[in-house]
Amino acid sequence: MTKQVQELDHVIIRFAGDSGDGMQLTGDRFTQETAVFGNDLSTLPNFPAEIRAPAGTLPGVSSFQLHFADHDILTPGDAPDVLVAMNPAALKANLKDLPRGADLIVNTDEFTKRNLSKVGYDKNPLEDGSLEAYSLHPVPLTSLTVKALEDLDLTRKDAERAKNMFALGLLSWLYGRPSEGTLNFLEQKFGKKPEIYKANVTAFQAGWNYGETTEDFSVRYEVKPAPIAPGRYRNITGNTALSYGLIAAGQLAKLPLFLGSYPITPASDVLHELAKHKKFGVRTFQAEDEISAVGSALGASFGGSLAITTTSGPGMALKAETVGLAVSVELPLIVVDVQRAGPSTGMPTKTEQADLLMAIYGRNGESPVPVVAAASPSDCFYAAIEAARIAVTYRTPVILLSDGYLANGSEPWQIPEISSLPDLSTQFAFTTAPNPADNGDGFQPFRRDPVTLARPWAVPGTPGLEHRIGGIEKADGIGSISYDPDNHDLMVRTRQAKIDGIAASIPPLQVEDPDGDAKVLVLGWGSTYGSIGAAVRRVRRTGQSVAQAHLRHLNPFPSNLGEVLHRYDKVLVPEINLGQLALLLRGKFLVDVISFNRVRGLPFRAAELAEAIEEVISHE
Amino acid sequence: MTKQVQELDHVIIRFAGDSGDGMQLTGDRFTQETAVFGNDLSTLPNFPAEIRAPAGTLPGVSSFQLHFADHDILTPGDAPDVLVAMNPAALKANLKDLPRGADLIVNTDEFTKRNLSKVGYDKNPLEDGSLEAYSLHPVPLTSLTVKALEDLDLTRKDAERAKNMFALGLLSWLYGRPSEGTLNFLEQKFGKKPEIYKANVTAFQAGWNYGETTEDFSVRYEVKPAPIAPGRYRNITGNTALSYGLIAAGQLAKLPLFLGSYPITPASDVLHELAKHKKFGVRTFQAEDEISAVGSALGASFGGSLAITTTSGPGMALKAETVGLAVSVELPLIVVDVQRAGPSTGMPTKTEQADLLMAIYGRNGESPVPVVAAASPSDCFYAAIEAARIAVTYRTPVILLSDGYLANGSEPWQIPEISSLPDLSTQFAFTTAPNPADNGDGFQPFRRDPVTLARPWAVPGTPGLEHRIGGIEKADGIGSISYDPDNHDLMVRTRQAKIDGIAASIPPLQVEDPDGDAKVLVLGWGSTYGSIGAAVRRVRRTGQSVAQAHLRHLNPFPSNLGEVLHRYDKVLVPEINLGQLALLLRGKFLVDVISFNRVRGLPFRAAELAEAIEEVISHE
Amino acid sequence: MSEATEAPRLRSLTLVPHKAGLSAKDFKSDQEVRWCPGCGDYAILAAFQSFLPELEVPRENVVVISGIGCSSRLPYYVDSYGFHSIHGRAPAIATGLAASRPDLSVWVITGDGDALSIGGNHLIHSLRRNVNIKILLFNNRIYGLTKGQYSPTSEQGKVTKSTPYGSLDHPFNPVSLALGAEASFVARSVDSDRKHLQSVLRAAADHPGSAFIEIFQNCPIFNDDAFAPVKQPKAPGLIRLAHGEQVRFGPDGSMGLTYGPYGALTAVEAASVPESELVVHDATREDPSYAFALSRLDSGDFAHTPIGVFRSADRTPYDQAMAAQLEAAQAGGKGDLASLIAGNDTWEVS
Amino acid sequence: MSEATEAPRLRSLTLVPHKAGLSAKDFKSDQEVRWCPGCGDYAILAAFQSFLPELEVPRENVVVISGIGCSSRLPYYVDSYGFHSIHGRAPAIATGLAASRPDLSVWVITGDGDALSIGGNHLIHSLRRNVNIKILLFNNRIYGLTKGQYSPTSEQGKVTKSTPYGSLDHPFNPVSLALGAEASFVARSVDSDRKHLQSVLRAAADHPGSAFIEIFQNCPIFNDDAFAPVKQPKAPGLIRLAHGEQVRFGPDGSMGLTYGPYGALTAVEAASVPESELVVHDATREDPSYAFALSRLDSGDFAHTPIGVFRSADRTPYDQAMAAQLEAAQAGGKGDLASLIAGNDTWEVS
Ligand SMILES: Cc1ncc(C[n+]2csc(CCOP(=O)(O)OP(=O)(O)O)c2C)c(N)n1
Ligand SMILES: Cc1ncc(C[n+]2csc(CCOP(=O)(O)OP(=O)(O)O)c2C)c(N)n1
Ligand code: SF4
Ligand code: SF4
Ligand SMILES: [Mg+2]
Ligand SMILES: [Mg+2]
Repeated sequence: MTKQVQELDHVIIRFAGDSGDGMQLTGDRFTQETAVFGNDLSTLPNFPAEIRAPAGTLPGVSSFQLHFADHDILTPGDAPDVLVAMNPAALKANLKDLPRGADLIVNTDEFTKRNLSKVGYDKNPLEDGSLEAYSLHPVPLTSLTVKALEDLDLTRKDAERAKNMFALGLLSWLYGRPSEGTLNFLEQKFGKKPEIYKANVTAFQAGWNYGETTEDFSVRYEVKPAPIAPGRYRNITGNTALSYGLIAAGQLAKLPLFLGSYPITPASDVLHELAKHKKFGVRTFQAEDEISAVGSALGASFGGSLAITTTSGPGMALKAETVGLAVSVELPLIVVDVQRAGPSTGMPTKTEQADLLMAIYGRNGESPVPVVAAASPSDCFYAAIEAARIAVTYRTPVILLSDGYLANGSEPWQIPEISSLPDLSTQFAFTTAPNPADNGDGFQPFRRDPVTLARPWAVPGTPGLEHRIGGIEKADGIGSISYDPDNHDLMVRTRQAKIDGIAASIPPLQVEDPDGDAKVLVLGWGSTYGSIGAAVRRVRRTGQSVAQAHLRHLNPFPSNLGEVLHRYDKVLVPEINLGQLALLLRGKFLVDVISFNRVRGLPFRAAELAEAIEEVISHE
Repeated sequence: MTKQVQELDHVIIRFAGDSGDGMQLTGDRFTQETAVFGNDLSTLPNFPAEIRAPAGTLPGVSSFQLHFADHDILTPGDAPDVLVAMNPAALKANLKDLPRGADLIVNTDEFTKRNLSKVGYDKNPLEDGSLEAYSLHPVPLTSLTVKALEDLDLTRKDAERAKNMFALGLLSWLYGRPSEGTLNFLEQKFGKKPEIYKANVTAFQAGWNYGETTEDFSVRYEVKPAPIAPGRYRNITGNTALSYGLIAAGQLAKLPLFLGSYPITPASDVLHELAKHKKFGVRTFQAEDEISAVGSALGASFGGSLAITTTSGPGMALKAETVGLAVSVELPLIVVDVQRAGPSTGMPTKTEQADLLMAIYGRNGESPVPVVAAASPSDCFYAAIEAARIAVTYRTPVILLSDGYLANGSEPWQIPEISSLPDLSTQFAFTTAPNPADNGDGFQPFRRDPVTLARPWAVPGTPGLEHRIGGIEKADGIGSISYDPDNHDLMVRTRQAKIDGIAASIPPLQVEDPDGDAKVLVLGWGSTYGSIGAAVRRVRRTGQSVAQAHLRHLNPFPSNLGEVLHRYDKVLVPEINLGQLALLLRGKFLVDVISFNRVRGLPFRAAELAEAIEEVISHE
Repeated sequence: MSEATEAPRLRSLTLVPHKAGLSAKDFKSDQEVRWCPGCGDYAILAAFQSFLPELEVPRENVVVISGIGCSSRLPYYVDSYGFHSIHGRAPAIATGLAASRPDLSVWVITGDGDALSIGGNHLIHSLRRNVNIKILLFNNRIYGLTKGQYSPTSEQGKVTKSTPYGSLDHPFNPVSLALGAEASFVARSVDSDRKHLQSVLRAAADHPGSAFIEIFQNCPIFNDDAFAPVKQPKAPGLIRLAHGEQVRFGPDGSMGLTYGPYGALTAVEAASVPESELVVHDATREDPSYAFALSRLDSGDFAHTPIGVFRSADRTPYDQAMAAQLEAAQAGGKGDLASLIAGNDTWEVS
Repeated sequence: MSEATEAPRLRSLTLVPHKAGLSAKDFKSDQEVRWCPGCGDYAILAAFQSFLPELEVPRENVVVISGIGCSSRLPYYVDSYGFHSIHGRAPAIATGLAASRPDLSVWVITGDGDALSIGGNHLIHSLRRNVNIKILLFNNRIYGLTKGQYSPTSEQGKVTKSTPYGSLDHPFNPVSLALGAEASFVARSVDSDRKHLQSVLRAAADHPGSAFIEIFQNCPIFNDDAFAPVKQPKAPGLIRLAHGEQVRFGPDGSMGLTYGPYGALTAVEAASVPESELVVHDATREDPSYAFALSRLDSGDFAHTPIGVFRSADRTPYDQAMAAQLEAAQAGGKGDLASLIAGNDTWEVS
């Protein structure tokens, strides 16, 4: 029978199941198909901190949300239109986010007494009518899969494992996704295990056919490709983009890359990714702790590498003393903080923006450090290159802020031409400047470039530039130990002036205000770019004007920021913290900015944000 | 012959010599005598970071400045009236601070060709007339001392060592200081070495007699006792006062004291002092590093001790992660940061106020910690007790800020009655509140006191209160692990509310404005109290009005601070940093405060500060 | 006195209150245990919980402190006082608690990354100080919680997420490291052998001062069968150490140990050498050289892997020494606050 | 090849440029040396500076990295590249430098507090990794720079500023600790014996990988004569180890070493035992048990204190292994940035 096709402009799907059910993989594949199909999309993986909580329990639930549309979108979406629940726990954990009327596909096989009681269902929700509000599609996913694979010689366990491919097949049919990508993927992944490979392919097709044939699914949905700028695209997560950005920076600066790191969620994948690329001469060192990680990086920087250390909040705190040393000896260093929910261990797999003030002020003494933040998964690539530019140009540690949402979230990325990337190797004269090798009065490690105030980066192995550096205060110019009171005051101010001076190399803050008459500005930083943009659009759709601007540089600020802030009657600053950027804006510009804060370990919901914006506008 | 006596209202003396010359001891003794005599006084020791730089070199110079007067004074003074220079290096290093006309007493024996050239004098300044501007008293201190001791059987080295006592005797005579104290002191110190004891006493008397007899000193000075509030007094340094304050807090809270510390200048003396007082049941643990120091303290706090960790800037940075854990588990902990000049190693023996923002923001996540600062050496005693009050009442880590100037500086202190100190033991219900042992629903480690929001402090060994704590986010009340988004938001806000709520227990900020019509307020914090007070006085002496207020609590601020700030046309905020308190005031109260910053590793000069104040007033 | 009717108290608990008659379930908390199916941590937890009653210590006087890692979640599952602290710092936190509370039985739960990587410094210092804490190191030779990076005990060349080309680091031998750090008690056991594990826990609890126990723990997810060679029914290389007994192992105990040149212990056919030359295990020797030599038998390939108590030599525990100093100082009476702050150089102003 | 006309290159420097003909004063910086009169650091500095030319390495390829402490000021006085870092972190910083720059000769200068207290973890990890750095630990058994607190090598019961009632901590034996941490080269020398010290430095420079050298250093100000017993002209307890030679010491070498029970080394009248039973020193043994036993001879009272090279066993240095991985990976050509960022799952939009 042919099915009716309904066109939609966007869909939000959430796959939810047990950690063992392979929901992340299912989501990734559906994402790839969707990207290839040409929709714009945004994803939000969500998994427990435990490696594997007991099967079938609420803490064990893992989910993957995908938002795709025929227009460009900015967030993984607030509430799913479709929920795929592989077991009762997945249903219970996610139902509260499901709007009435939404499609609900459940794996009935898992709704056993035992599993139900595990999560405190005394009655079976599939039967007690409690799900009436939704369009329920009960599917015996497990048994259908096992049945489809009965001809293959597989253990029942292996057969059951393929049920996520059945689900993927079904959903792929439901939304008319292409399937070549997935078939190729399965070939690459299981090529060496033909039975498993066959099992997955068969399950996928069985799912597809199930949709095709069963009565239950009377409509099929179509979401047209989005009008996206022409070019070559790929889907990319923030951690991958960040890793590639660092490798690119090394190439662009013509410097060997060195990463000193200690594993920590959600930053570990950057270490994993960089460790793969020895072909690019990347040295990765898994240190014994974060202090050694940043220390080794500083040592490598002293030796002339583009040195990096990557971590998350708790590790960031541990690096503070060594970053302070880097400030004092003025060597390039990239310190990546993939923020997670705190304080302390907090919620390792959840996102947050609460390390901003630590990044700026979390060291003893006057210890200024530039801070750069990424705005979206693919933007992590460019943010990393910008961090490297500042580090090598100004001979300073730079803190690059990402977060758990960017790290694991993904989006389509138009792959840039290498030629379009900045040539960092011309950004600085390596080793000797501003000391012409021939200048009479010998080499002075703290003589500064008049423009950037950068000191020479004189690496061991360079004859004639032998010198000693250290964390004790140094005499201006010659750099030998000095306890002279006025010299200290001068050096403290010079180090600050050098960082403040970076503003001269930063593009002015762009404000997006299509109507041109907005009285309210929404100013954000970091990973909230997408949700703020989506919220701003909603507000504009209601005919109201609102301006949006987003900060890449948190220290120093772009030089026109003060002027921008004063241009608007009201400035709303949404942050996933208690108002850290707001404090800086108020303190530096004496502007009474309004904070919007939700510290829930999740990205903002566009809806709640739009409400907040309208609230502010209405009080105009 | 009888000498003419001239009366003075105040005198500033600086003893300067080689690290080996015992200038600190000489200064201490003169200070004691002066205190006993009844003058008000303030001191500023100043010694090199090196243990002992080579004898006779500039880096090796150690000095001790003492300001005493017949009225109450607040600073060690800007420029000395008298400089005692034990060698050419001491002369060269200190001459620039000496106002024309000042008395200059030099030990001529040390002005040999060799010593002169060591510090780059090609001519002998005692002879080339370069010192004409001063009233020069050349005294062959060494040879006179050796001569005075020739009857004792001593090595020449030992004899020479006594020359500082000769100098002390001379100065004691010159300013009519009592000498019993010193004689007793020498007896205690050298009682067991009779020859050395005799040597020192004899040298002291020889110095005294030298003044009495020689023509060179025609006048003798008299500085009348200051009208000081009646009571029992002692002289005390900041580190000693801080140590006593901690011991007192333990007694007042009826809790055993535990100190986990790792030595670091200028904080080590607190460890040294507390280690002496096992009679008070004080446990001191010299840890392997700062992380272990604060960790052990947190462990002791978990066990019911009043736990402390002491350090300075670099060590403070290392403690950040563990302090964050203390914030998360909400246990009492006192973290003492005796600030020194940074960044990084900086200038370990020099003072600074640049750790304020690190104290408030230097941890990952939203991690609020109360911050308290001491204003003068003796005030360290009360600041420590206040820190303890907040810690035990609110079950939170508290950061107590002192600095190098307070740590080693000293002043007379009216010894308080124990009965006048707060009873901390009533400040909190130990272990079970707010959980009545008998309440039905079991013990909830994160159920809060409705007023303070403090959670119960349930120590191991208490039956029925067994519970688990950790750095992962906790469910409100029951305290088990929770990744619930709304719970996290609630807990983040509750922890913040608890700290903000401390303001309710803080006295309102007092403003001192004798004329009552001041338009300019000078607001400070920490060790600048003295210099600001002195500067304010100078300004008032010129007939101008200016108000002064000083913050003991940096987080949270006293509840009336905003109101106070808005009461004045202009607010000047002097800080020995680049404007850290200023940023907080601007950010929280949107007041355009004016910063005055000198980051020289030294206290402000009252003169420069007075100038700055007048500058601000003049622009009124 | 051998005629003692009731068993003497475990020696590290002399200052801890006594309470008999507790059972394993008294130490089970209401928290649901969250490890992967088949994780060795389950077995260790069970062994630990059913051993705790043997301490004859009231529940409230037992404290379990951990760092961060899969293993470090254990305190949540034991119904006593527990502290799930931060990565690597458990020994430091436990030191402060144990030094200030000699009336507690303090246990540290840690992993190979937690204890030997980030926490290495605290570990070696707590061992040399002989603080009265019992350290259980769950060694799965991998970082579990962070999903499978190599650890300081992973074999060289190990391919993991962070070392796709194989790791370069030469691993620590935890027993050798502890012995080099002056540990007074060092032992090793295996997650799957509850009887043996509990015998080691008992010995640790009986030892005054710090005890270090390495426990081979299987991580089926990221490093499955890492210890397979010593887990086979009759693992030929597994050497069970028993104090005072001849070291015998291999096919029905046919193998023994003798001293080769330069004090290297060598495995031999017991029958092939005179009885007198076979090593009789002595864990109490003051000189750790013998225990160290034993630890070197384990060359990483599990050809010869001793388990049991390598060393158990008495030394005054840190907390007792600290308490003694306080008592001595207070013998002449406690301090008087008023006279302390007054000092002996005061003056009156009237 | 013994007929080699010119001396072969020191083995840890194979990848470092060669330059002969330098002199001690080439390595003297213009900075004025600032230690207390009589400080042992002067002698060590002099020995080090006059040894450096032997490396036959251009000045610019020598790097000296230190932590914080009196000893750690040494880099300022050596005219090469120097880094006076922060307390305890020198081994970590040096690891990053050495791992990324095999063409440098990297020396770490540290103290007993810097290396064994706050820096303990970095020390043991750099040793197990066998990073190509040479670590000189100036052991004065005290914290000098902070004016005299006890250190991890101070004898138990030591009265210092921070322990007026005597310290409670059992000290580390640095040599034992290093051996327990898998160190491939471990030696000990004395500040006052330049010839011996330089021979040890030479051996360290010849060893591929990390070298750990404990140097007894006198602090006349805060711990004077801490090593007096081994500094007397003919110190009876001083045992000079020389590879391949019988261990002899005491009054005109009358004493030797034999193996007692349980592999414990024992001092004996050489004449009283058969020649064959006297220990001949072998630093190259793969099993560190013998070196460890040697380290335990030093019970703290200096009754028997071996100096010289305890252990020197070859193992691939970390930097070389890392470089090899890169070379192997790049054998098939360097990476192409464009194809890297594109990956293999792209699509065109037109
Ligand atoms: C300061 C800090 N750094 C890193 C981490 C991330 N982290 C948590 S556990 C762990 C290692 C776990 O390995 P192990 O100690 O062997 O325990 P296991 O999970 O294997 O039981 C790491 C690196 C952290 N939580 N905190
Ligand atoms: C993070 C930090 N903690 C503490 C200090 C203070 N400090 C400097 S050197 C030192 C110990 C010095 O002892 P050692 O390493 O033995 O060197 P020595 O002075 O004896 O040569 C300490 C505690 C510091 N500079 N930084
Ligand atoms: S990851 Fe390994 S160690 Fe962690 S819980 Fe799972 S099986 Fe156990
Ligand atoms: S304090 Fe001791 S170690 Fe430091 S310089 Fe002086 S003598 Fe040398
Ligand atoms: Mg592990
Ligand atoms: Mg030392």
